[in-house]
Amino acid sequence: MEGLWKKGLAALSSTAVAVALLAGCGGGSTNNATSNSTGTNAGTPQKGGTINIDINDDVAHFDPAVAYDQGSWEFVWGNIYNQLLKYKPQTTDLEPDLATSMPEISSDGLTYTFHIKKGIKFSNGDPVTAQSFVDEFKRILTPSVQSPAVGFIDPAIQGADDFYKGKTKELTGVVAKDDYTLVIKLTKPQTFFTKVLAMPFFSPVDEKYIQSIGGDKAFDHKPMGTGPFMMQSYTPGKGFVLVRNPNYYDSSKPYLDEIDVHVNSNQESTALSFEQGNTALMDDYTQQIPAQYYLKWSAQSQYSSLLKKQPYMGIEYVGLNTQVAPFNNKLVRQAVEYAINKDNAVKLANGRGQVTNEILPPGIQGYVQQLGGQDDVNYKYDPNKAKQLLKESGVTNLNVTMIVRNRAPLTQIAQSIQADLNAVGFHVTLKQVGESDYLSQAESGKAQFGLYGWFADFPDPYDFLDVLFNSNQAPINNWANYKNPTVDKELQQAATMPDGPERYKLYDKIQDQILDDAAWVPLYNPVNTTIHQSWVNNYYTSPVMEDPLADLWVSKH
Amino acid sequence: MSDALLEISDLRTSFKSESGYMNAVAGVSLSLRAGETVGLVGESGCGKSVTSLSIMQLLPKTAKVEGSIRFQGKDLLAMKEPDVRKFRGNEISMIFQEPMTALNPVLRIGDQIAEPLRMHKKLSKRELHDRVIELLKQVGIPRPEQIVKEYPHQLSGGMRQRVMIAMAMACEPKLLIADEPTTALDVTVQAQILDLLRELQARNNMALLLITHDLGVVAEMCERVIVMYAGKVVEEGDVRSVFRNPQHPYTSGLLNSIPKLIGERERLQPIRGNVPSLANMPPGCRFAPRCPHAKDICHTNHPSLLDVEAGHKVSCWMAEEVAAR
Amino acid sequence: MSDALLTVSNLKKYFPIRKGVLRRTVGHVKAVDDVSFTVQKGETLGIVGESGCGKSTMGRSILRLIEPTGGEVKFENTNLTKLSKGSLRTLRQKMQIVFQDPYASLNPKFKIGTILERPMQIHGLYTPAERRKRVASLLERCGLDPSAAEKYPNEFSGGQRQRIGIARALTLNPSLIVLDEPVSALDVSVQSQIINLLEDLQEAFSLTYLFIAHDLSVVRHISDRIAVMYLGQTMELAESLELFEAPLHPYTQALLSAIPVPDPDVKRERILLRGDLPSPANPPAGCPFHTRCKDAKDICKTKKPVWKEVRPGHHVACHLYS
Amino acid sequence: MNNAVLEPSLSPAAGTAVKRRMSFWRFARRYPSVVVGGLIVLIMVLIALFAPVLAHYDPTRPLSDGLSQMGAPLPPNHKYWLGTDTEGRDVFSRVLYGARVSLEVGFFAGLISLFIGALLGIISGYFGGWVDMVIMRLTDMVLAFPFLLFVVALVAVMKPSVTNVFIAIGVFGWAQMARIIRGQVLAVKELEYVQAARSLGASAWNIIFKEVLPNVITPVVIYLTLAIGQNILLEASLSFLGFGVQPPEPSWGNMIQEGMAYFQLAPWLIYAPGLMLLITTIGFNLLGDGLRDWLDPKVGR
Amino acid sequence: MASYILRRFIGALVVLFGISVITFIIAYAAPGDPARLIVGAKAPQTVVDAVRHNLGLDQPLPIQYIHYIGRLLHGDLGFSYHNNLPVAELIGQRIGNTVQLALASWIVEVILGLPLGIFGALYHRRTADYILSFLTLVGMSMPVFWFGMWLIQNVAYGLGILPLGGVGGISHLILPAITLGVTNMAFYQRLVKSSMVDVMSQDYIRTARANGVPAHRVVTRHALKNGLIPAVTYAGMDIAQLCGGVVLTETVFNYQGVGQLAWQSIENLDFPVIMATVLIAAVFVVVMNFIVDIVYSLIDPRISLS
Repeated sequence: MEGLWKKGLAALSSTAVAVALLAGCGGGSTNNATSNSTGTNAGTPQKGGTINIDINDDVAHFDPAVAYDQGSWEFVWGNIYNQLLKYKPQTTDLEPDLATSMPEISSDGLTYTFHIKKGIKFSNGDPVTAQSFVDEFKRILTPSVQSPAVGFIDPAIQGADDFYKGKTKELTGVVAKDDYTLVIKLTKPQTFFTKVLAMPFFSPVDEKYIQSIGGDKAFDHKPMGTGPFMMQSYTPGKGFVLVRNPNYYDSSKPYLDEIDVHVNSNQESTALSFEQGNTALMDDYTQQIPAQYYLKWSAQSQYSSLLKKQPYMGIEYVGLNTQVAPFNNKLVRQAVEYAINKDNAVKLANGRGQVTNEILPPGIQGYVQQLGGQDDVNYKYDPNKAKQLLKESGVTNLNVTMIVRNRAPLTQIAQSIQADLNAVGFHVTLKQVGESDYLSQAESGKAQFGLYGWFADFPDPYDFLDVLFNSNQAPINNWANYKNPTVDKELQQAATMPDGPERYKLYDKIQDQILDDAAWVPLYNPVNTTIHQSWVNNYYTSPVMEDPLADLWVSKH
Repeated sequence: MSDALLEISDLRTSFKSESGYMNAVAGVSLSLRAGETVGLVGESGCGKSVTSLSIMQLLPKTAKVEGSIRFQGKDLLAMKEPDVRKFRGNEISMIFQEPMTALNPVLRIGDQIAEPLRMHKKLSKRELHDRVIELLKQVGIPRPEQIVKEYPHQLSGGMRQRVMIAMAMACEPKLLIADEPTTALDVTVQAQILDLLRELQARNNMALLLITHDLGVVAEMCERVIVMYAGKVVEEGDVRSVFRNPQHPYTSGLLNSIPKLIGERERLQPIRGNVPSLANMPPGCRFAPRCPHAKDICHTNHPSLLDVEAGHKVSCWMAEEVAAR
Repeated sequence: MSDALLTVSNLKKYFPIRKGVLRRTVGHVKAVDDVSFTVQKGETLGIVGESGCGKSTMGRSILRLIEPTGGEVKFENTNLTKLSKGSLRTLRQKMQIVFQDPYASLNPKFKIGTILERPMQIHGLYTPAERRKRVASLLERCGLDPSAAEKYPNEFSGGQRQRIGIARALTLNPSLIVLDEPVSALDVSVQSQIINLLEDLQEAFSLTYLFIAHDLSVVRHISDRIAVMYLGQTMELAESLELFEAPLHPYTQALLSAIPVPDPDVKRERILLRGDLPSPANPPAGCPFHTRCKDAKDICKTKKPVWKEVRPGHHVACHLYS
Repeated sequence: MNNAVLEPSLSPAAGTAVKRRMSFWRFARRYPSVVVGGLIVLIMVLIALFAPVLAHYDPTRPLSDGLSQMGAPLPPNHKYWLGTDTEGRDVFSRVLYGARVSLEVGFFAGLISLFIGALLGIISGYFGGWVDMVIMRLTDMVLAFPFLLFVVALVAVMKPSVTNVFIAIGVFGWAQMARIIRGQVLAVKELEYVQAARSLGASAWNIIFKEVLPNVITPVVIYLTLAIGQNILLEASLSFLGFGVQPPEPSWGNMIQEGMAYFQLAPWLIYAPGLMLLITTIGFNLLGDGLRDWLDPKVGR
Repeated sequence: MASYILRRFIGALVVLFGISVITFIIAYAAPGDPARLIVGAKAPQTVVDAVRHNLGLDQPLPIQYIHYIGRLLHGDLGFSYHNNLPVAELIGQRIGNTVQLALASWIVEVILGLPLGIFGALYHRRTADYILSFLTLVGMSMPVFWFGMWLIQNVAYGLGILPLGGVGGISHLILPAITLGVTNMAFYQRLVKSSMVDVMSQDYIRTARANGVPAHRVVTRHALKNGLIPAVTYAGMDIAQLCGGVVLTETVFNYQGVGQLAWQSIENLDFPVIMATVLIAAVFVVVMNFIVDIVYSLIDPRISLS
């Protein structure tokens, strides 16, 4: 697996800080994230209306080939663009979108054939054909585009590597058989490949349009796709306006005429604006509910009923660099496992998280162990045990530096961990870093340990266990620098196995091994806390990163 | 003395300080007739400048002025500020020691000279301009049309003092107080300025109160002289009478300590000691600690100002004794 | 009166006038322009002139407190202008200066004792005990109580401070003292005390004085000979009494006539000078005084008069006498 | 319109001589700023020195009962006098320890800028010429920099820490000091006692140390006092922006920053450190102002 | 006069040159490899090297500096590592906001500071002056960010009358402008006051009074112009102060200006943006100082001739 796997995913976790009073939710379900069908109010959906929403930071990319962070996916995925397949609302089950049906997969699992709906148009009226998809694959594999998605299809798709290296101008593995038939050939079977294709990278694009506006760089700020919304105007740093796409294939959607998106790095003022009835909704994808408003609204009935929570497929964890002293000593790592009080971390997130002891988050198949809350599982908060393990390890230099992004509640949690570790004998220095520094530090492979986060690209254990623990991912995604040949082999095996209980069992085994090696201290699964105006209907969040704004309708206005 | 233009009686000016009020002027009485030139001499700290500023009421608010200052019969001290203002620059004008700092550096010469006229006379712009030019000509400034547009820093010290004089003369005052008008100037320039003052005074029949430490200037300019020491008048009289026949040991001491310009050089006869500080005034005669003739009474009681001959007064116990005899 | 202690020849001090973007030197203020004279051992040479005539600059150039632009200063046969800084520092013991402002000339942070001991310390003279003794005796000699050594300058009046300044000048046993307006800032009654003190000290320590002042009566009183300066140049130099009785130069005549005499009966004919002192940055050509001179002739405007001895010991630079 | 009218020696040896012995109360009435400002500074210094004695709790350690059930800070109560912070730590103890950082940075940064500023200012002022020109141009440059922005950038490059904060502040804070000292030196240099020392044969450095330095100390002390106040504010600003003192060490600036997220629910989080910061700065400013009135009677900046 | 201006101008250029050098050196000393930041961590070394070469980062420092200056002179401020936009565009979007804020706070400063300064001078050493002095002392001791938050809490949130932050109309400008203006206003009041007190004690004021000029006219006609000369100088010097304050104020109020951009780019170690903002602020200061010099020479007749 070569390529630009996942650089953005880490960034996802940065702003998406999770949250929720998890009193009863999330814990019970194994797959199919819970059905907090929150805003699905009664009544007939009406067309029309405009809503205002705030986003914390400017959208980095509108080019689907480049967009790879939460803020960008919020709008690229399913809103300005859409793809062959999509997730059924509030589930992790795929259904056809631009394709007429789920793909025909050859028996060897190598050839995927898609039939594309007829009459699909880009928002400028240009027709969509199979070639529109081929063009996007080619763009991703064009080095100058600098697409982070290369790793998902190179070398997974035939000929991708040659194309990327410029050896050929034809991409043999992705072929438009006719205007409405797209054939993709893989080099080896990949169980989760349909989930890969559901990511917004693989949206159809209008190459003619891209050339007409001046190429790939310009396209990044002037998006044009097949989604329910289209960009009307964009002012970098301030915001943009999305309006109904008149050429959207599903004429019943979207309901809204217009979405006005404002960049506002001040969560407090968005919250106030919400109270004043202006901002339509707040959630972790757009503008996170600030802690004090969360606490306040929880206590006020007119707001508490509008507050919803849903765990996402993500995790905050302490990654221990297994190749660097003192964490190259397993005993020391295990000591850390025992030393950290995870309940404190969740408390510092105002309870907007769920303590976890495993790597996979709820909502992903394979989240089977139900480790949380059970006494027999790996580690439990036990400072004395930690001290004892440290003593056993014989390691004396316990001066360590921990990396943490400088935003709430992560810095608070880091300080709590710092205090916990200092209490058992470590001497922890915190290194608060900005986003880009965070990435470069963690990816350097030299950082001792840090408070990191990871969020799913697609709902499959592969996206966690292989990406984060395969030795060939070290140190870029495998920040723990975890290297275990047995695990590597098993990961290889699980990636190509047919979907089914056997596969998840294998992942289970892998996870056990990793936790026994104590490469990570899983802390908690964040919870997406949302609030929306009472006049906003059919508002729900998805366990994957998309935000189905097209389903919203407003009863006011 | 009913024809007095200015009559000051028992003027006491004091300044607030750490240790209460300090008397800078302690009971000064003097008078000026119209057209008369009177010299007020004394060393630094004797209160001569404070006296002049008391007349104009230009002292800071920390100063307390008591007694009476009658100008043409009206008591200036009893007046309110707006009424006093009608006299300043109009009936009574003043020029100061430092022509370098007494002019506003950012205003044009012409505007500055016109200021008292604007305050006290209702003149049209044209008239104002003409009057300013005329004044400048009067004080002997060449190229007046050009000078009015210039700024003080473009002029020499002597020229600036002429401008100051022009300003003071603007409203043709009845009394001009000149506070050390030539101290900052060179002798040759001083001679010019003194000449100018004399000429203007004669022309306008203006009284001149000339404050100086330079006995030479007094001798040349004045009819009468008042000698002050440590806030009090010690001797007063006709210039010739005082210079020829000084009655107060301080006056004669001053005259003796000046090197002569003519004749053989003799050893100087200085007054011993130093001027007392305001905070530390001797109780009796304030000159007693430095006086070669001091007696016991001098150290305890202050002598009053007595006539020794017509118009020649002195404040000294020796003179009192002579008078008593 | 045969041996010269100090010989000044063609001394010049020009201050550059810089103008323009590059601060080029576009001209010079000729503060001291070609001045020559000698001072005999034990005498007092008075230097008079109006403000801006360059007399103070000259005093300081002689001591090389300001580096002269040209000319030569010979002190006891040593050429000061050629001396290295180090040797100059040693020689400074013999030449001292007393300043005008008694308030600014004493470091307010030091006790009088320290101020007076400092010169001896700098030159490493005497033991500490000797220094203290010497300070006490100097104070006494200058009319102050030896207890003054323990006080700070601000506890003294102007006259007393000037005495301290003089005492400091004496600490190193100098032979020459430049007195730069030493009594100008003092009250008349105190001024005479200081003059008397200076006279006494001169006699006691056989000092040579260069007495710079603008007050003509004081200069007349104290000086053996007097030099009159105008715009950086010497106009006239003569025995003190002769200069006052028979001034030759029109400028000297005007200057002397301008002095007010404290005697109401003396009425003198005053020579009023026209106009102002020309700027030293742009002095008139020829005789610098010609613009204001009542006797100016055509030659005065173009040719600079020569400095010559018209009578024994009486020098003048004026075309009237050539 | 005050002393200018009085003749120079109305009270002989005016100014300095007058302030001989004065009773404390009279002094306090005449220079209340010195006394009040000095008192505030003294109290802050004492707080900083005795923080370990005065604080009830470890300022860096979260308390087991320091947060509410929902993870919210606790309001002031009999146990935690100023409440607890977002981390569940005792705000009172943190505020006390914060005084240490503030004073440390204020003082050391002040000293560094004083040292550099004094050195360059004296050289520039005393020797003049091209040296002066170069130094003054350099000063212009430093003054033209957006100070805070630059210090932030510098700390970001050097890695945030207390030491780096005062180095950065000190290294770029000297310019004003250099200007002031240069001005003083220029003024003092022309005074006759300096000329007198030259005429006595004293060397340049001897003159600088013996004659010039003692006489520029007063304005320097005054400026230093004011500069310490400004440095404290600057440190707080840096910590507020996240480039100063790093958690869990408390600094008033980072405390305010941490409390910002709770400004409605837990106003004590920003009021406690904010008021301490304000009072301390007021203290130094008062003291500096008062010292100026007292030691340098000439009104001026 | 022309030579005076030219000389100041050359002086300003020298200062700017020095600033660009210092900024450049600091950026060079910055941690992290810009090329790496641009292409991402996983890119092969060959790609990184190619980018390095394209950016000229493989050249010796002085050459790099010359190129940097060359680009600057063409108005090219570089490309943001973080936002993937030309720095000039990023700053262009925001500079208007910052200028508005700076101007608004400057108006607060002058409109309040100037009259209060004159007032303080007229009531020098009286109760009103003492009270005012104390208030301005508090003002200049006020931590900008704290005061901003106090306003947000008590005015914007508490009274609910003004926006909490962000950019918009005048209403968005009021609180940040007050925040930023108050400290400077306090300094300004003190400066104007001490300058006026100084002027009021000058001999020429006594001259005016001796001419019978009434008090108000003494102030307006004889004192003000003199007193304003340092005030003008300060108002210009103030810009430097303002630049620092802008960073804090914009951060607290989420005001989308250059200050906030600067802070964010420092957090992201986005050095092209940092360098550009520092440089622009410095240019601003230098230009303001230059303007002040000229204004100064216009209002003070003593300068214009020399």
